[in-house]
Formats: sequence, structure tokens, C-alpha cells
Amino acid sequence: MKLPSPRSASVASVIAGAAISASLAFPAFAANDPTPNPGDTAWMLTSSLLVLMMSIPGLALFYGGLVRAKNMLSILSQTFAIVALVGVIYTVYGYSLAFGDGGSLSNYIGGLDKLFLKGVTAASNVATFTPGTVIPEYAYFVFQMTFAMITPALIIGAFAERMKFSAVLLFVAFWVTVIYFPIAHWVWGVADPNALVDAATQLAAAGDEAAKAAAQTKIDEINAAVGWLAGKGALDFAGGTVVHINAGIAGLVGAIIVGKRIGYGKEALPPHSLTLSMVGASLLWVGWFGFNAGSNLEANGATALAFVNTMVATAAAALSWMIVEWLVKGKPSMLGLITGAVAGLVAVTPASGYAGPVGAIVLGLAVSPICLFFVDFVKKMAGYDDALDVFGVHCIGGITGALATGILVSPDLGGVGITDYTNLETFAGTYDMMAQMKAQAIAVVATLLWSGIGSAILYKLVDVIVGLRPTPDQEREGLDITDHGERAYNY
Amino acid sequence: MKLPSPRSASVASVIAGAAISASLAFPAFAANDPTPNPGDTAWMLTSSLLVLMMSIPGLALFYGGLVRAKNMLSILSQTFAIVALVGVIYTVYGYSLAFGDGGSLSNYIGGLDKLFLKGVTAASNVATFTPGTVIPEYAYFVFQMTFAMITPALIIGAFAERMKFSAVLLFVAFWVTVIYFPIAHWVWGVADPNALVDAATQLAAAGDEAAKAAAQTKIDEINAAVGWLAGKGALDFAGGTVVHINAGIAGLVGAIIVGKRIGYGKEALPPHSLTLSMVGASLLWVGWFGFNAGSNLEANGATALAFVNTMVATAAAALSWMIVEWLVKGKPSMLGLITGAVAGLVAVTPASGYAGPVGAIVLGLAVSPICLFFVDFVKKMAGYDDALDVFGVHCIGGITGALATGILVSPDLGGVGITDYTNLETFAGTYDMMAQMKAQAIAVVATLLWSGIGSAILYKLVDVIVGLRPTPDQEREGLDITDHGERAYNY
Amino acid sequence: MKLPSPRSASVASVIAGAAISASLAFPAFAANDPTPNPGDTAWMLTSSLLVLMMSIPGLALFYGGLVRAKNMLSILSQTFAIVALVGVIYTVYGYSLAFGDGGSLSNYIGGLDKLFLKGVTAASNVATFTPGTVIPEYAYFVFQMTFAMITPALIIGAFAERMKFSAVLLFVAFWVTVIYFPIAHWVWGVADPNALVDAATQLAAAGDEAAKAAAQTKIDEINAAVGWLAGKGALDFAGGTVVHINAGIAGLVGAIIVGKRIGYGKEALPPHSLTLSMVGASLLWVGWFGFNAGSNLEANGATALAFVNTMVATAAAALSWMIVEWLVKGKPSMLGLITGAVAGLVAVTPASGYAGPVGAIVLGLAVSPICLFFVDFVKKMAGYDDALDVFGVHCIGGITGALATGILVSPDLGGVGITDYTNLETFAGTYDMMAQMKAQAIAVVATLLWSGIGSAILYKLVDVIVGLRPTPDQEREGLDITDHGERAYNY
Amino acid sequence: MKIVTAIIKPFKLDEVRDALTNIGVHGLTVTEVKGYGRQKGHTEIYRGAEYAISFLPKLKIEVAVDAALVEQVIQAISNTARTGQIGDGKIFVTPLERAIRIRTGETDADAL
Amino acid sequence: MKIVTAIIKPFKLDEVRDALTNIGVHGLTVTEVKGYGRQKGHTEIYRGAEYAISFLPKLKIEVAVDAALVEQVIQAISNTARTGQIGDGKIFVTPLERAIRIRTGETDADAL
Amino acid sequence: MKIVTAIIKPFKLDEVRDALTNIGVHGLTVTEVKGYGRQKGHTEIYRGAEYAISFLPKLKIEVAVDAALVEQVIQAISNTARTGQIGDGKIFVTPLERAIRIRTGETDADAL
Ligand SMILES: Nc1ncnc2c1ncn2[C@@H]1O[C@H](COP(=O)(O)OP(=O)(O)O)[C@@H](O)[C@H]1O
Ligand SMILES: Nc1ncnc2c1ncn2[C@@H]1O[C@H](COP(=O)(O)OP(=O)(O)O)[C@@H](O)[C@H]1O
Ligand SMILES: Nc1ncnc2c1ncn2[C@@H]1O[C@H](COP(=O)(O)OP(=O)(O)O)[C@@H](O)[C@H]1O
Repeated sequence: MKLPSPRSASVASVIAGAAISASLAFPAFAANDPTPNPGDTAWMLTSSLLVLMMSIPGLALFYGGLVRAKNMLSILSQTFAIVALVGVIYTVYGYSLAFGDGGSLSNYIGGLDKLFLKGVTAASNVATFTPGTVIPEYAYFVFQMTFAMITPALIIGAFAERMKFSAVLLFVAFWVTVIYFPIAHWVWGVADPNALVDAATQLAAAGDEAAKAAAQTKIDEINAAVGWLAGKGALDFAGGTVVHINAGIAGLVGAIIVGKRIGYGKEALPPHSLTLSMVGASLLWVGWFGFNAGSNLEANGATALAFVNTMVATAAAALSWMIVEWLVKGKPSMLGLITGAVAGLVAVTPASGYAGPVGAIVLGLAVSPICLFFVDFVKKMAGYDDALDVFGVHCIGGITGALATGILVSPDLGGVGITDYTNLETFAGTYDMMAQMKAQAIAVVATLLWSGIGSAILYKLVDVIVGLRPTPDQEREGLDITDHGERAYNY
Repeated sequence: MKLPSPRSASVASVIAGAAISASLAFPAFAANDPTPNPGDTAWMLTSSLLVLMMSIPGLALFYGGLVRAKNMLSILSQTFAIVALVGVIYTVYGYSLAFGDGGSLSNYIGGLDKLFLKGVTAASNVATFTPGTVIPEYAYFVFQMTFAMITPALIIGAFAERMKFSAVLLFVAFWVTVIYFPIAHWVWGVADPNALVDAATQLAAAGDEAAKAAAQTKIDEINAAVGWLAGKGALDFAGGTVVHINAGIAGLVGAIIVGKRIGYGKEALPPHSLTLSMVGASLLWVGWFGFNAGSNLEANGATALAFVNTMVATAAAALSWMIVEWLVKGKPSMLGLITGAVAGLVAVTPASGYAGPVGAIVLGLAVSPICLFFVDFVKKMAGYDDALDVFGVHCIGGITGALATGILVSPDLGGVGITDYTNLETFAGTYDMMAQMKAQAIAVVATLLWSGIGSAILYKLVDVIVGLRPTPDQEREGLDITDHGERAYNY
Repeated sequence: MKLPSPRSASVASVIAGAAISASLAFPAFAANDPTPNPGDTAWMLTSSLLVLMMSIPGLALFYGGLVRAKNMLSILSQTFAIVALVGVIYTVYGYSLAFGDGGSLSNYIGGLDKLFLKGVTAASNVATFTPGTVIPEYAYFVFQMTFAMITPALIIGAFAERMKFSAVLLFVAFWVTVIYFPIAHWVWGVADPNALVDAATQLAAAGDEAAKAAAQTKIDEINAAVGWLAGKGALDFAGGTVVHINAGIAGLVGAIIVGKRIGYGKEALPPHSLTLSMVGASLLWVGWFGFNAGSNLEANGATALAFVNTMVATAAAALSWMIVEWLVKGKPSMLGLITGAVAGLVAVTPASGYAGPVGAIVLGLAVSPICLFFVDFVKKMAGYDDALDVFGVHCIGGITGALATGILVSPDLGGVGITDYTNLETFAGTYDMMAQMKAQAIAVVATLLWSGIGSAILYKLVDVIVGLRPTPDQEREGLDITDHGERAYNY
Repeated sequence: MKIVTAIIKPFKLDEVRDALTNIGVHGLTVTEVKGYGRQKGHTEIYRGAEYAISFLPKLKIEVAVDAALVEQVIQAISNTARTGQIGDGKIFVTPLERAIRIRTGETDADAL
Repeated sequence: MKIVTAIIKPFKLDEVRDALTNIGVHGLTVTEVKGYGRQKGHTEIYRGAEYAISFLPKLKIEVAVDAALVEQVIQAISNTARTGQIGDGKIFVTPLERAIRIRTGETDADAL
Repeated sequence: MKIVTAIIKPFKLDEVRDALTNIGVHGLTVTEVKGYGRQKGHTEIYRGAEYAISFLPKLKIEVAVDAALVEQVIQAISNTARTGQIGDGKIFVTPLERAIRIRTGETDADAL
């Protein structure tokens, strides 16, 4: 019942560089499989529904409130339909592509062995990060599914109010297949700690050189089969690269390719309901605890740490945006507060299980001015119409978080350091920040390139197939009427 | 300590038909009572608040968004007041009627032994489906309470915008007492698996024929005391019959008896806020995990399965409605998407713990066209004004799900099969689909008849006591002003 | 390891009055620290996010819906910014002040030993109420943080629509520091049951008088170090005094000091969206299970009891308000229903872990008429403009609940009685209601005085520093434009 | 040319529109308004505060027509908008000096 | 007969209505409008985008009255709607040729 | 003096306002209205129910101007509000007998 798992992305690389001490004395794991603890299962199920709540209604409202009333239903429909579409795709082949056995391609993609959830039953379990601890595979499956649902839904904010519903759905179906599942595999296709610990135990118990070599080979094999970014040691606790950088750059590319909204920069395009955006942002915050603390796959002290980091980084980022805006613009806006909070949530995502709470606060304080700069100035200068600031908040916030993770994980800065399951005793204190930052940078750049270029191609493809953009008259009338034949409000 | 429990509704019938093998070798349950696992308790409490969230604000918004602004508060008030009213009734006598000891009437109704929660304390536990596992009775009580709250709230959609507040409350008080509590008892008044296993153990250990006969008698007694639909082997994991068919038919009868809204078919009666309906539908989806996965009464792999089924059936149903509407009407509406999702949730409710995920997807794909047909065509043809399609979605979706459960539970189709606690070893593979379908059909018909006829009588009774309908002028002015003296919006 | 904890507020006083029996035979707690159960941890994390959801979006919507549209964003911003601000403050020094080691001042305030969460790690645990049971300290920390966030957010309803954003933030920063953290310490700065049990075990095992005396001294020391209201035996399960009376009186004082809204009593100032208020109230109800049942710090039968009490008291109070309003005003309003529910939630807060369900229903039925009287009549008579009835609902409801707790905890009335960890055997049945009521009254009066007088001083201070009130023109234009430069709605 | 302005009860709009179409009026403009008059409103109570609502929702219909049509228009509106109860509304006729269709620049009768 | 149309600040509505009732005017129609004039608006900022809002919320009151009452109506409105600050609004008087009460068919002065 | 009333497409407001400001008109009042005319609407479907929406959102602009300016105002509005497609709207000119600025009591031309 092995399974890759988000958090220990660093294990492989760490182990790759560590001499395996022969004095290890792990208790051998007997054949009797561990049973999931109901508490862990309860937490994973709760987390999964929280991440669903982030998409619907959370993100849908956050985004929807920011568009004009005539495009409200288009945002709501796109979000809801993406959730539904990805739910089915994920069951049919997504889970298998992301977390199945990729065989010889296993550094780059999962396999087809779990198509239609083949072999998964209510009795299947997967490993968590604590050796010897498991959760039901269905819980892991559905938790990961909710991540695959929300990521493409994030993208639509960039080209809001001007892309056809059919184009959005087609693009998303392509995008999760070609961009998301592979990247998820690269980063989260990690080694099963139980298998590693088993092999390390063999190594320790090995009587002769041959046995030692065999055990070492086993360890090397396990490590060699992980996703290539995981193999480089990139840390991404809950999805800074896989979710936010990934969606953010895809959004930017889409906004540029589809072009600006009619009237952009000339007419006022004010949010139709900041109230709804605030509700959405609040539900994002609440749900994000499932996203981040759920990524620990268990309910323990480390989970509580991820939870606390999510809380305090977000609080700090909201304050920080408020203060900067107050100083620069003279007034602290509600939209600024909630945008800051989302920027904080994004930034803390990759760091949530690694940083300490004070580090998380510093990260939160830092990310808001950076994102604000992109949202307010860079966007205007560069002249693209990233309607709901998917790039400015998610991509930039995600990059900030991904890089900061390499810093804040350091035990010297209150971080938790990196876990080497095969060598728990000798590892402490050997944290190499430069090496880690390099790994982080590689993950960021790889994601930007694969998602940026890949998405561009997919948009063009969709344009050829169904056309990306409605006619100007349809756009003026609003997508609610032209795409869906309804109006959001009849007061 | 003993307690009926939703899932094992089939136990009785299966056992009834199975020869009890004398070679059973269950470990005897010692007198030392099991203690609830905090993880199970946490999940049951979480599930309970999720089901409350389904009613308020979930259902209230889903329904409320679909009426005209002038009747918004009437929907919100009715839902909220029903929740409050049933909360008190359930504590006073509802729990006792549904799950108390009915003595000689125990096939048809619970008893009065638990009036005012008599004898229930923080230390009382009830059995779950895993022999030897318990949860606090208070958790079970409150979980079941939330079901009793939402079921009558579902009904009000059928006669929305035209029934007096006083009439609604009076009807609900009658209805839960005469219709809901008995039906809940019929279906969920099942045998305690612990008691069954105990008796089976006795049987196995019995030295002589007399002891064997005594043990067998005990088993027969336990099985004889269950609710009559449970006794027929009807499967309803989380409430397809008890909740959805039951509410749906009561709604239809109400819509017909109270008559059409003024202007129905002539004036435009568009939803005043599809945005709010989308929020409501999303919260229904999120909360429904409590409803379905909570119905497993524990947090284990089977719970995760119920969770996954709830996710994927809903996703498939939303997509399915979207596609059918796109093909038939030319445009996929947001309202269609969310209506499809709700239809999927309804249909998967009875099947959620029994089907496999692929079966659940198929069920989701199938239910939407069926419901769409009733909502779009049958309603128009037949000429009733089921304002918010309680019949078309909940009753029809519930029937679809109840019947499909009989199919999808089959291990050949990826389902989990049926558990026989007294004979776990020999049971596998003996699934008899025709027998099961018959049981399902009996449950559907029994519910339609009891609820349909009973509700009709109750509406008439309420009409005599306080009158069902406001005057035409009041109806034109809107129930918010006339019933509650308020307006929902003052922009 | 050690940690004060809400529920056992009564321990100290009880013990203070009880002769410690030498025949105690507790098993000694070995040095091996207990590990948190994942189920308890899952529940505490779930509870924490529920309490966050109470603030945002719950309370923000409940309040926001009740103001005019032009002040909507001011309510949303204030709530959101308070959550963010207190989140940071609490991490920096709030937790330490409330729950750190106060040394010689430990009856009145915590210390500075936990500034910036010093010494807290993912491996730190704190005791719950069950001897030998712990939860991660981070979980306890973040749970308590959410209480510190919502309490000042409650206050703003009293002076809604007329206080400057800068003034609100400054006031809150002062207020949590000077009023909230101390009062939290007074009431919840209780003894660690593990330490008590340890000492009691020593006492029991003591061979000679000297050892006995030493053990007794230890017990006395532990008891002497608790918060002074805890020491008086005041019971406040989840925050009736600390949260509701405290915020309610601070609100009243603020409303009086800042003065009435322009147009109050002359123009119509109707709620701009009762729909949103209903959503807010519903989310408050749902989230309040985290608040109350989370305050048990574990997921067990007692937690389920607190959950049930929260459910039924609220249901009863909503019904009760509805009925009284129907009788007195002729129409049952939606606003009345939800206000009643909130009053019920407030009242049951201190009693939730102590009362029995029937007692909770009676409390719910009783609190609504009392609050209604203040909201409807006293406010008008006295002529203050408590805009959103923070005093009438939270302070009055809180006082009702605090006093009722002293009654309903009585085992004779279905309550759970009071736990004496040092003397579990001999305690049962010795409940002294008069003594308890005195303790409750002292806690109420102390809170009213400290918060009332302290808040008055702080408002005056803030007025001097930044000014409390906008100009009349700004107030007429609405705080959304003047404070935040935005409008909530652009339909 | 004249402008005929009618204040009517909201739910009468469709009927009035149809009646006007029947007599050959193919354009009109509708505004949501609040009317104060003999028809009494209702009282709203929000917690302690009671508000007498005396402004009631009405629709204002404006039709620019050739003078010759005015009588017919008045009849059409009167007949369809009447319920016989207080608050049915008013019809006002005011002079219209010029009319222009923006799209084409046509004027007066041609513009309507 | 005349129609007196006044554009006023929204919070003055109740006062104006009372003043009109006092001089015997028992009906009027109110419309929510946006006014552009000398009174300057405000700026709204949503993330990067700044919008100068120059249209301000106003109420338009329309009163059909007998010509003889016009002067009084103007006085009543002027006195109560005036705050002395820019943006108090305007009063316009236009001719009214006919008036009909839909409910009864009464015309002109009787219809008001 | 005259009142020039124009029914235009909503997104043309800013252009029209600017054009009017350019010719020296510094005040106007805007109302959201629904227009019925040659421009055809759309169909909305909510579950089974289909509604043909024939009333389309328009803006009504009212400008009180000196008679001498009327021609210019008409030109300014016509030029900017025209898209050439059905539904561009109408301009109506009606007489204005008196105008008063509430704040100062100034009248007629001075009040505009
Ligand atoms: N003098 C008036 N000037 C403008 N509008 C008026 C006048 N009198 C009445 N109205 C409008 O006509 C509507 C109906 O008038 P009301 O007096 O209530 O009923 P009825 O016309 O049946 O007597 C009012 O709500 C108001 O909008
Ligand atoms: N020429 C005009 N035509 C129509 N309405 C006007 C005109 N000038 C002003 N208004 C209306 O009168 C309101 C107040 O005018 P404004 O110039 O701001 O203040 P004041 O009337 O005090 O000088 C404007 O908001 C607008 O609604
Ligand atoms: N006779 C009329 N009286 C008042 N308003 C009219 C009249 N005819 C048209 N309108 C208004 O003008 C708008 C545009 O008219 P329409 O016939 O659709 O296009 P066009 O003016 O380009 O021919 C309508 O929506 C309506 O608001």
C-alpha cells in the first residue's frame, strides 16, 4: 500500500546525499499492516471537504464578487463545472497519472495502473509521513482530488469576463492532463517513508557486505523512482509550485493571449459585490486549513504547526497589505485586506509545515508589498489585463513562498529542518540553505516554463477548436446571458 | 448501550435467510464495554454540524435564491424555524419515537422510554457497524437530529411563495411526528451488530442443542424487533427513502393541495439571486459529506468510500445535467449545473456506503437526465406548480438512487456487498440482486404511500386549523411583509 | 506540558474547600509523557477553524447585513482587520499574557515567558481535563487565539456606522491587551489536572506526616497560582464572561461615548440585507460547536454533551424569541428568529459542558424574552444607540447564561456536577448551589467593572489620539467611501 | 406629440405593454419608482425599531406618441392597469416638442 | 396643472414629503437617480484601478399639482431640501396637460 | 428653457457626459430604465420556465438647458450615443418653464 505523499518531498534528495549509517536500529516492520487511526481519517476527510469548500463557494465568490454583475454566473458556472469535470477526470485517469506507478518514466509521470481506481478498496491504505502510520487510500485520493479541482479554477480569474464557457472547459480538460498531473507527480511523487525505513532497517541488520549492498540498492532504487523535482529536494508542503505558481503563470499567459476586456482602462469595471468577495476570501482562509494542515496527512503536532502557520502568515499578510495601502494610497481598502490575506495564504502554502510561526509571520508581512507591487504597478506598466490578479497574487505569492520556504525551514530560523527517514539520528543540524534554495529555484523555474509554454500551446489549440472569445456584442451583454441564458440577479 | 444504526439495514434480512453456521468463532465480547475512539467521535460531531450547515444556511440559500425577492425571508424564516422547532421536538420525543424501544410495536415505531433523553448521559454509548466499536450516544442523537431537521425543510420548496408561516410550522410539527419518525424507525431501526455477534458467538460456543436453540432464538428475537423495512432488507445508507423520497412526495402533495402561485405560467417568476442558490448548492455539497460519510458512524476506510462516492456521483451528475441541457436547450445554465449536483447528491445518498466509485459515477450520469425530464417536461405536462422542484429532484432522484442501490451494491459491479455480522465468513458472493431490488421497491412504495397519503391528510387538517394560503393581495405583496413584517433587502 | 484549561475552572475552589482524603489511590503518572490522540487533535483543529469561521464570514455577515449598504464594507473591514491584528498580537504576546506563567502575579496575569511562542514546538503538549490526556500545544494555542479574535469583533456592533476605522483598530489593540488577556487569565488560568492528580497521588502514598504535608503544600501551591476568578470557583465553560459579558459591556460603553448615529430615532435605518444576516447567524450557529464543544479540548462523550446543549439551547431560544414576538408584535420576524438563536448560543456558552440537554432547553427558552426586553424596551427607554444590540444580546445573554450555569450544573437538574480531580470518589453529590451562585456573581460583576471602566478609559484615550468619530458629512456619505474608498455593491 | 406618463402597479406591466402594442405603440420606457399617495403602506419592525413604510413600489411608463394617439393610449393603459383598488396610479399627459431617433437621426413621428 | 420635479439629496426625502403634505399635496413619485453637477464626487480604488465617481446618488421627486399651488410647492421643497452646500439640487417646473386617476377615471385636478 | 431627455445604451454614458461637458453643459441627471422597442431582447430559461425578456437596460439622461443650446445638445448626444445598431435610443425635447437652484434660490438660466 505504498503511496507518495506531499510533505517528505525532501527525503529523496537528503538521502541521496547522506551516507547511510549502518548503526541504524529501526524496529523491523512486520508484515502486519498498520491500521488507519480514526482521528487521522477524520482529519483527512474534514480537510478534503474544506478544500472543496475553498473552490465552491469560496473561490467562486471571491472571484465572482470582483466581476461585474453581468458576468457573475459565468464565474460561478466555470468554477462549479471545473470542479465537476476534474472530479470525473481525476477518478478516471488523473489519480493514476499523478500518483500511479510510472515504471521507467516514474521521474516524470505516474502510470495507468490506477485507471478507474483499479485495485483501490475501502481496505487500501497509504503511508503518511510518520513511518508506520497509514490512512485509507480513498481519503488520500479524494484529498488530492480537491487540489486538482481548485488549481485550474484559480486560472479563470485571469481571463474573467471574456472567455467562452466552452473554451474554458476544454482548456481545463487539456490543462490538468498535460500540465497539472505531471507537475503534481514531479513534486509530490515522493518515496514511501515506510519502504525507506524498511530498507534502512535491512541495511542496519545486514550481516555481510552483500546484504548491505542489496539493502543500499533497494534504498537507491526507491529514491531513483521519485518525481524529478522531489528528487532534486524541492520542498513544497501543500502546493506553492504545483498549485499557485502553476495556475498563476497559466493565467497570465491566458490573459495575454485572449486580450484585454472591452473598455479595460477606459470604462469603470468595478467589482459588483465586495461583500461576496469578502465571504469568498473568508471561506478560502477557513478552508485553507484543510489545504495546508491536511497536507500533513495526519492529525498530530506537526499538523497543528501547519495550521498555526496558516493562521498567522495570513493575519500578518492582511495587516501588511492594509498598512502599505494606507501609507501609499491614503486609505486601507477592504479589497486590500482580503487580497493580502489570500497572498499570505498562497505564500505560506509551501512553507506551512516547515517554518516556525514567527517565520510565518515574517513571510506574511513580506509577501503583501511584493504582490501589491505587481498588482498595482507592474500590471499597469506591462499593460496586460489579468482581471482578478491571478498572476500578481498566486504566481508572485507562490514564488515568494517557494523561495522563502528554503530559508524558513532552517532550524536556525525556527523551522523544522528536513527529515531524513533513513537516518533520523545523524541528520539534525546539517541543513544546507544554499543547496535548498537551488532546489527551490529549480522547481519554480521548471513550473514556470512547463506551465507557461504548455498553457500557451493549449490556449491556441482551444482557440482553433471552439474559439476563445465571445463577440464584442456578447461581451458587452455579459457572459451570463450569452453563455448561460440566465441573469444572476432579479431584484 | 444498544442502538439501531443506519447502515446495516440489510443485516436482518440477510440473516433471516441465512443458515447460521455453527462453526462461527467470534471472540466473545467481555463485559468490559468498549470506549469511543476520539477520532470517531470527532468525525460524528463534525458530520452533525455539517448536516446543520446543509439546512442553514445551505438549503435556505439554495431555495431562497430561487424565489422572488419579496418572498426571500419567508423561505429563510421557514427553514430556520423548522430547524429550531424540530430540534426541540426531537429532544422531547422524536428520538424516542424513532430510536427508542417500541416493545411489541417495535417493527413500526420506537417507544417512549427516551422521552426528554431519559437515561442518556455523557457516558452512554451506541454501537456502530463494526462490532465492538461505539460512539457517544449524544453524538448519535445529535447526528440523527440534524436529519430530522433538514427533511421537513426540504418540503417547503414545493409550495414556496404561497403558504402561510403558521401553516408551515404546524404542518411540520405534525409531519415529523406522524410521518418522519415512523419511517426513520422502519428503515433505520436495525439490530445492534454487537448484540448479533454476541448471540452468534453463543451459538458457536453452544455445547448442546438446547443452548444452540436458545442462541438461535436470541438471534431471531433481535432480528424480529427491527423496523419492518429494515427487516425486509431494504438498503438505505444515508436516507434516500427516509429523507428524499419522503420529503419529495410530501412536497408534491402540498404543491397540489395549496395550488399554483398567482401568475404561474403567465408572469415571469425568475429566481431573485442565482448567486445565493449557487452558494447554497455548494454548501449542500460540502455538508452532504457529513450526511453520507457521517452515516457510517465511524471514521474508517468505509467512511472514506462513502465520501468518495458522494464526491464523484455529484460531479458526474452536475456534468451530466450540463451536457443534456447544452444539447437540448442550446445553453448550459448555472442553475442546471447546481440542480444536477443536488440530484447527484440525492441519488447517491442511499448508495454512498454500498457502491464503488465507478458505480457512483454511472449513477450520477444517469440521474440527471431522469430528473431533468421531470423538472422540465412532466411538471409542465401535469400542470402542478412544484415551485422549487422538490418532487422532480428529491423524490425522483431519491427513487433513482434507492433502486440503483440494489444494483450497485453488487460486488460484481464494484459494490461492497452486504454484511452479515453473524456469518462473516460464508457470506461473500451470495448477493441476490432480484431479492434486493424487491426489498428496495417495497421501501420506495411504502414511503410514497405513507408519506403521500399521510401528508395529504395533514395539509387538510392544517388548512382547517389555521388556513394554508394567504390572501391574493398578501401573496402579491410578498410573504416577507405579510408574514414577517420585514423586507430582505434595502439597498 | 502544563497548561491551564477552560473547563475545570471550578477545580481550585472545590479543592480549596475539600478535605483531601488520604485514601486516594490514583495510579502514579510515570515520567513517560502521554501522546496526543489524533482524534482529539483533529477535533481541536476543526474547532479552531470553526471559531475563525464564526468571525469571518459569520459575525461579519450577521452584523454587516444589519447596517445600511453604505457602511457594509466598514463592518467587513473592521471584522477582518481585527482578526488579522489580534492574530499577530496573540502570537507576539497575547498567549503569553493570558496563559504564560505569571509568577507572583499569577492570580491576575500570565507572564512573558511565551513571548513569540518561545519554547513551543510541534512536540509540546498541554493537558486536557481528563488526567493523562494531552493535545498539541499549537492546537491549544490556535484554538484560544480564535477566541481572542472574535471577542473584540463582537464589540464593534455597538458603535457600528459611526466610528473611524483607525479608532476601531487602535481601540482593539489596547483592549485585548488591557482587558481581554487579563480576564481570560482570571477565568481560564486554571490548574493542570495532571499536576493535581500527581500531587494527590503523592499525598495518598505519603508514608509519614512530613510527606503528607509536602504533598498537601504542593496541592495548595498549584491551587494558589490559578487565576483569581477560577480560584473563586467561577464556572465558565466556553466564555460567557470572558467573551460575551466582556464584549457586551465594552460595546455599551462605546455606544454611549461615541454617541448616537445621525438620524437615529428619526430616519429609517433598516438592515440592508437580512439575507446576509441570516447567513451570518447560521454560520455562527454552525461555528459555535467549535467554540463550545471545542472547549472540552477533547473529543469524547462530554464533548458530545456540550455539542448537544449548544444545539438544543439555540433551537429553544430561536423558538422562544419567535413566539414572544408573535404574541407581542403580531408577527414573527426573521430577524427575531436569528437574534433569538444568537441569544441562545450566548447563554449556553458558559453552561454548555455543565448542563444537561433539558436544562439547556429551559435556558434557551428563558434567555430570549430577557434579551428581547433589553433590545426592544430598555434600549428605547434608556436612549442609547447600541446599533446591533451587542449589549442587549451578548452582555445580557451572557449574564443570564453565567448565572444559569450555577443552577444547571447541579446534578439534581440533570447537570454534570463539578469535578474534583484530587478527590473523585468523595465528591459526588456535594454540590452547593448558593456557593456556586456567589462565585458566578462575582465573576459577572468583576467582568462588568473591569471591562466597563477599562473600556471607557481606552475609548477616551483613542479619542485623544486619532479621534473616534468621522465628520457628519462623512457619516452621511457612509464609512465605506470615507474610510475605505470603495463601495460594497455596484449592480 | 405628447408624452404619456403612467404610474402603475408593478405586476400590471406586461398587460399594459401588450395593450399598447395592440394599438400600434411599439416603444416605451419603464422606470422603477416609489409612490406616495392615498394607498397606505405597511409597517416594518427590525428589533426595537418600527418604520412606517409609506413609499410603495410602482412602475412609471413613459410613451412618446403622436397627439392623435393619446386618447387611445390613455384608454389602453386605464383599462389594463385598473384593479379598482386604491393605488392603481395616474396617467399624465405632457407636451413633447421634438423627438429624434439616435441611430438614424429621424425626427418626430418618424422617430417613435 | 404643472409637474414640479425636484432633484434632492436622498436623506432629505422624509422632510420634503412632510412639508408637501403640510401644504396639502398628498401624492408624489420618487425615483432614484444619479446626478452630475458642480458637487464633486469621490475616487474609488479597486486594487490598481482608480475610478473617479462623478455621478452621485440623488432622488428625483415628481409632483403633479394645480398651477395655483406651484409657488407653495417650490417654497416647501426649497426650504426643506436646502442644506446650503453644493449639490442640494434643482427644481424644474414643466407643463402638465392632462391627468387621469386610473382607478376611477377622474381627470385633472380631481385626479391628483 | 428646455429639458432634453435621451434614452441611450448604458455603456455610452461616459462619452455622452464628456461631449456635453465640452459644449458647456455642466449638470445632468441619469436614471436607470428599461426600454421596450424594436431592439429584440433575449430568452432566459430557469429550469423548465422560459421567459422572453423584452425590456432592456437603458439609461435616461435628462438635461435642462437654455433653449439656445438645445440644438447643440442634441448633436452632442446623437454623435456620441450612436452605434448604428437598433436600440441606440431616442432624444425627446420638452418645455421647461422654470428652474430653481435649491441651494441659492437662483432661478432659470442661472439655476442650471
Ligand atoms: N400628485 C401626484 N404627483 C405625482 N405622482 C402622484 C401624485 N399623486 C399620486 N401619485 C402617484 O400615484 C400613485 C398612486 O396614487 P394613490 O393616491 O396611492 O392611489 P390612487 O391614484 O388610486 O388614488 C402614488 O403611489 C404616486 O406614485
Ligand atoms: N442642467 C441640469 N439638468 C438636469 N439636472 C441637473 C442639471 N444641473 C444639475 N442637475 C442635477 O442637480 C444636482 C445638483 O447639481 P449641482 O450642480 O451638483 O449642485 P447645485 O445645484 O447645488 O449647484 C445634480 O447632481 C444633477 O442631478
Ligand atoms: N415611443 C416611445 N416612447 C418612449 N420611449 C421609447 C419609445 N420608443 C422607444 N423608446 C425607447 O427607446 C429605446 C430604443 O428604441 P428601439 O426601438 O429599441 O431602437 P431605435 O430607437 O434604435 O429604433 C427603447 O428601448 C425605449 O427605451
